[in-house]
Amino acid sequence: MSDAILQANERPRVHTEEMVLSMGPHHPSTHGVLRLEVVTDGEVVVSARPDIGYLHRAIEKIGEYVDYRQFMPYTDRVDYICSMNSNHAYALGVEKLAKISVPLRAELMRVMVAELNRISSHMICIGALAMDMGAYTPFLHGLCHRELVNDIFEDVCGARLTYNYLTIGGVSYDAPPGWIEKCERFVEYLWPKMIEFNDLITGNTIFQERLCRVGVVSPEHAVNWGLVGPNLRGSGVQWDVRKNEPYSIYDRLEFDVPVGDGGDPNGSNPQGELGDSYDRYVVRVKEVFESLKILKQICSMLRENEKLPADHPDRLYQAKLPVRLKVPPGECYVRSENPRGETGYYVISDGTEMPLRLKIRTGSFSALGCFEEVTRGLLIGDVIAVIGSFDIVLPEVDR
Amino acid sequence: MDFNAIVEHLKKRWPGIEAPAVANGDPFAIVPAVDAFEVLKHLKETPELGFDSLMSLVGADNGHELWVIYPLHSLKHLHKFTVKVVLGREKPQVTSVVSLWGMADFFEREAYDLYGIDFKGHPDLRRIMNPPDWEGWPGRKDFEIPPDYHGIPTLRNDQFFADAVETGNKAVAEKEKEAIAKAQEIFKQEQAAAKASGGEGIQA
Amino acid sequence: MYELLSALQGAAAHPAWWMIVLAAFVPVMVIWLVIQGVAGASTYVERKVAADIQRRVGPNQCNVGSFFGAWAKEVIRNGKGAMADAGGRFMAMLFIPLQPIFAMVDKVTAKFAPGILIFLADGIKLIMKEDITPKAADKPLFKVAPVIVLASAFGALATLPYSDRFYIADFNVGLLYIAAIASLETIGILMAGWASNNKWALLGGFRSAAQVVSYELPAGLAILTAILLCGTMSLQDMTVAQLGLGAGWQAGWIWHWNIFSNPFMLILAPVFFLAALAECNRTPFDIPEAESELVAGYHTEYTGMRFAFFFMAEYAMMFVVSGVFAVIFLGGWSTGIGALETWDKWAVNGDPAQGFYWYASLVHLLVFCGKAYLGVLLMMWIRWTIPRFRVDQMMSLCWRKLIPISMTCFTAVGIWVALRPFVVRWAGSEAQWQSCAGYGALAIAVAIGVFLVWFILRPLTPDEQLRRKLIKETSIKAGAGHGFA
Amino acid sequence: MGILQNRFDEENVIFTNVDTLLNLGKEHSLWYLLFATACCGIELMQWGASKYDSDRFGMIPRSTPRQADLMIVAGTITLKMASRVKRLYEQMPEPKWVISMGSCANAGGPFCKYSYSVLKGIDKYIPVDVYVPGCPPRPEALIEGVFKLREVIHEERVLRKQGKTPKPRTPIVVEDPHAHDPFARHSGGAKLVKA
Repeated sequence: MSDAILQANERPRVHTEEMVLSMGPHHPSTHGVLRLEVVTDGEVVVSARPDIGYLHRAIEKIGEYVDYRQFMPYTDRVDYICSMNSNHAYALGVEKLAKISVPLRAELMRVMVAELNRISSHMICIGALAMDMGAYTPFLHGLCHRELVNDIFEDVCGARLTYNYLTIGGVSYDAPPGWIEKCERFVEYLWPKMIEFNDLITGNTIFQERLCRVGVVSPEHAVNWGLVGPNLRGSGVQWDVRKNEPYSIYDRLEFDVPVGDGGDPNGSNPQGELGDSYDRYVVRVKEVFESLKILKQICSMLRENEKLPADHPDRLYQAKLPVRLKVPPGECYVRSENPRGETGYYVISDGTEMPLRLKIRTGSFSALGCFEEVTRGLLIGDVIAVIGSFDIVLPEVDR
Repeated sequence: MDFNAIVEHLKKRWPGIEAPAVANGDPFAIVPAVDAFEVLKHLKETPELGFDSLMSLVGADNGHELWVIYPLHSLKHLHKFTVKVVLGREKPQVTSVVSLWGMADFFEREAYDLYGIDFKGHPDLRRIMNPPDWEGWPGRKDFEIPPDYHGIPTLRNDQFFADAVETGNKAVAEKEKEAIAKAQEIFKQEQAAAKASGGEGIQA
Repeated sequence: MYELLSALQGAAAHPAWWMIVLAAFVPVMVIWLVIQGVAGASTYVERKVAADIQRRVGPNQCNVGSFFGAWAKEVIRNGKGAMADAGGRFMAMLFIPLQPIFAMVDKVTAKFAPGILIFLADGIKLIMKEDITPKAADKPLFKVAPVIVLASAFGALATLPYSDRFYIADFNVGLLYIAAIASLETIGILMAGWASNNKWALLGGFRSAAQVVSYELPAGLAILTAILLCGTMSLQDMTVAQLGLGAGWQAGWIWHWNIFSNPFMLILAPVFFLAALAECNRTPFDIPEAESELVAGYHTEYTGMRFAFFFMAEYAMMFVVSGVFAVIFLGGWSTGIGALETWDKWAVNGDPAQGFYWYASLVHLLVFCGKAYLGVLLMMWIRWTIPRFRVDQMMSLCWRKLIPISMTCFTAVGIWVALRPFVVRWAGSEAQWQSCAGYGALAIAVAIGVFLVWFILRPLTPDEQLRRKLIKETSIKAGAGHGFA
Repeated sequence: MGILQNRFDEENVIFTNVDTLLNLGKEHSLWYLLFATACCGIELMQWGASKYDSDRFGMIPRSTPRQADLMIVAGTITLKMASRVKRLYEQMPEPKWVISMGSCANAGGPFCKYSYSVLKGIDKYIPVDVYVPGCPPRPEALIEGVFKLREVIHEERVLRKQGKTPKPRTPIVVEDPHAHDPFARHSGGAKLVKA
């Protein structure tokens, strides 16, 4: 036998080659303009490296050119799916630096709209996750519920998506008559609808098979990689800014912090592993119920608040502020719990009307940081599942 | 541990650390760039400090010098601490903390992209937001927008906008006036109707 | 079809030449029309089904009135224009009386099928689209792939037993032929995936090849079982066999259908249906074109009419596999009402000399198309309801679950068939055995019916009652996202 | 339409009427590219979803540009993204149309003045047929935009030759009925109670 044949026999019979797939920036399930450089060996993903910046709009830089109040509309665009929460985080930051105290009614309205927006954001997330899994209908059902939230917001501020409703020191408008009843009816409406949604999707075997044990993040890694919000709680870490570092009036409200319970035989995810995609999904679904609980409480609190005399300080919806708002020099980091985890504003003021530097820390950005590690060795279909379960929103990543 | 105790603790080993008095906002400690990595490592790995979570990583420019700010938080002890590193504008360099907190990976790339801060030891220090062939550090105060990027004008055509605003303004103002008058009329009618029916306010 | 034509020609010794041409030409045109009809109607039906599931309205703009009516209006306007010539004026005059007719038709169609002309609009548009062949594509393969895919569906449609006398061809190896030609589709898809020179398309093609090769096995085993049971490969004969003609008063009744003939066929029916779904690349097995993963899978690079070919082939294939399902499990064109089937031998085929009852054939045609389209509707329902499998899950479902099940059923049915002569001997005669089996099947059917009735009418727990009440109260009518508040 | 496209220069009873029929087909089956970059994308989704239901007009989303007729540029286009958008546009087969949705795609929107990385108007890069203003536009405005586009399609010449001087593409701007009316956005009379 000649050497050449010997060598040929020693070589592996099947010669495989790695293929580079450019997933995005236009791809149906990268939730916007995320681009992934996916190196695959057949269907198996060797590495999936996120390439971001296709929606880098320099919002942080714009913050240095406009004054504190003018920046509020831009926070809407930082995370358009939950603009109210985004507004809230920024308002908290400026109020902390400028030492502004917010009247009670404004706080109630803020928490109300924030929780409503959390629901509508989770509707998109869980619907889009189902759509990525191939079920198109739940997504539309989610959007259908979302329309109702939009109606409620339209009543209170006139906009459907980018609200600019919260202002520094309060909110722009008071609740119109009949608005609270509308919110209560929404809570009554959504609760059974969510149960129906659970019956259809959460309990679906194919859906569970697709998500369980996929994209597992252990609790230590989750903290180390800076995962926040539902992604962190999906890994079993009980950390919610609303509960652990209460801001606004969250310390007066009763709600639970759902965490992932993968592998627990009595839990919602008995076949899974702690921190898998299904855990993150279930945490979001449970959070919708918690938000509904909060909404109920806020509605009753608002009703009580309305019984106060009209000139009572607790009934104001805006603090009295000077027209030219100057913030004393200093810097602070303030975070609030957004649907996609904590959104932190690092505000540096130099005493003028404009901030010296605004740094926005968002949940999706850090989630993408660990994306490559999490998706290594998965299949192409799983990469989609992991993107969906991290609930990535691109303007938040690129800002 | 509160902020002052942590500063005292650190000063024993690194006397160069300063903690300027702040009247407003969060207190922070200024750490020399050469010691930054060791200090942060100490902060993370000492059990009684235990800063296991890096909340954010901020690059900033105040016009004279560049800053890198590390707001830290401990999930174990529930205390916070902010480390600030001051760098010069020429060849700003600080050691990367990716080995301590995995999250710092993207945040350091972002600080590099916007401010040109070189994070020594970072595994993959490339531009992240801007295209790879972008020139300049857009986050810095002295950055000037280039007139075009690959033939695409980056600046707006001011004359066009001025015209649009000027011609648009009259129409907009008139329409707004009309709309407000109309809306107020409807409002009055409905108020009257509501009063007539005896209800207070208008039902949604 | 040939038999039909020769029956028309009468008792000529040799078929005339025009008869041969006609016999080649007419079936082709008929299948083409069937494909057009099935694909066109299915796009509309699918959109309406999806809309209903998703609480939408679905297409309702493209009515007869708004489409042809608008056209008539334009034609009349053109005819009255200054530039119009004699022809234009003539056309306008022709269309003026047509306008109220269109309006009338519109009123009727808009009631029960709004937006029905959407498939016509889609067709017109797709024909007009630019035909792009990517520069890097393998041009001959790229161009021939959609044709192959459509041809396989075309070929398969030819052998379906639409009715006892209206059918196009009846081979003695019909089922084998369908199984063979339906898997030709994979070659077309693989070709399309490879020739597009697009990575998404390539992945889609590979996935399709793996999928169809795997799911051929349970489907093939199910078909084999039916062949074993009926003793024939011809689709017509298989349908006739399911009439149970030897069974006295029980002949032609529903329990002679294969699915009720023994418990194993009842297990096998869903297995075959799943495999059929996979062969048509429908959800939950739409992995080759997985829209959220592979952009559009193997047809990512196809435009206009070439894409429409894939589209038509998909719907035609759905109809084919549902038709095969109807033949091997649900008695083909049989109505399932024995009295009807045996009455004056009007429906029982076999001997051309028996005469030709067009009304019987028409009923059978409707019954067969109904059964097959029921399968298509079920596929659509599944498509818009449940998520998609992952590649490995799809494979493990096939190799670990479906194939063992179908193997077991095949063996069991084999034993069943082998034991039948002994049972018949024990029972006394074939007729007696048939009636025994009939009573058994009747008992099973009644049991299933009773169970279903219990399942629907069973007392609910308080929790379930509350949940149903809440869901009922808050349910939104289709298309009215604003029903609340 | 291949070899028959724009071949005939006479105004004939056949050509005019066939053109009308073809145009009717085109305008009732506008498949749009599932392409959204930013905020407007959410409104685009709502427009395609249950309440507004773009499928009523025969519009369904396609994720590959090869099968799309209409590109709705929904959201901010950055300089990094611009070349991709152009490529997507080039991948679409003729005949194709573009709707520029939202202020960002029209002119840069709120990022027009200070942002260094935003393309100030997508019409600097690809031809636009209809502009829909708003930040983001309401779905009703997008529906109006689609109807304006239909009017454009209705007048197109398919078999007949284009005129000697082809009609220049004039920008069509949809007027948001609520754009100037601060109260009209509020449903019902409730919001007329000024805060």
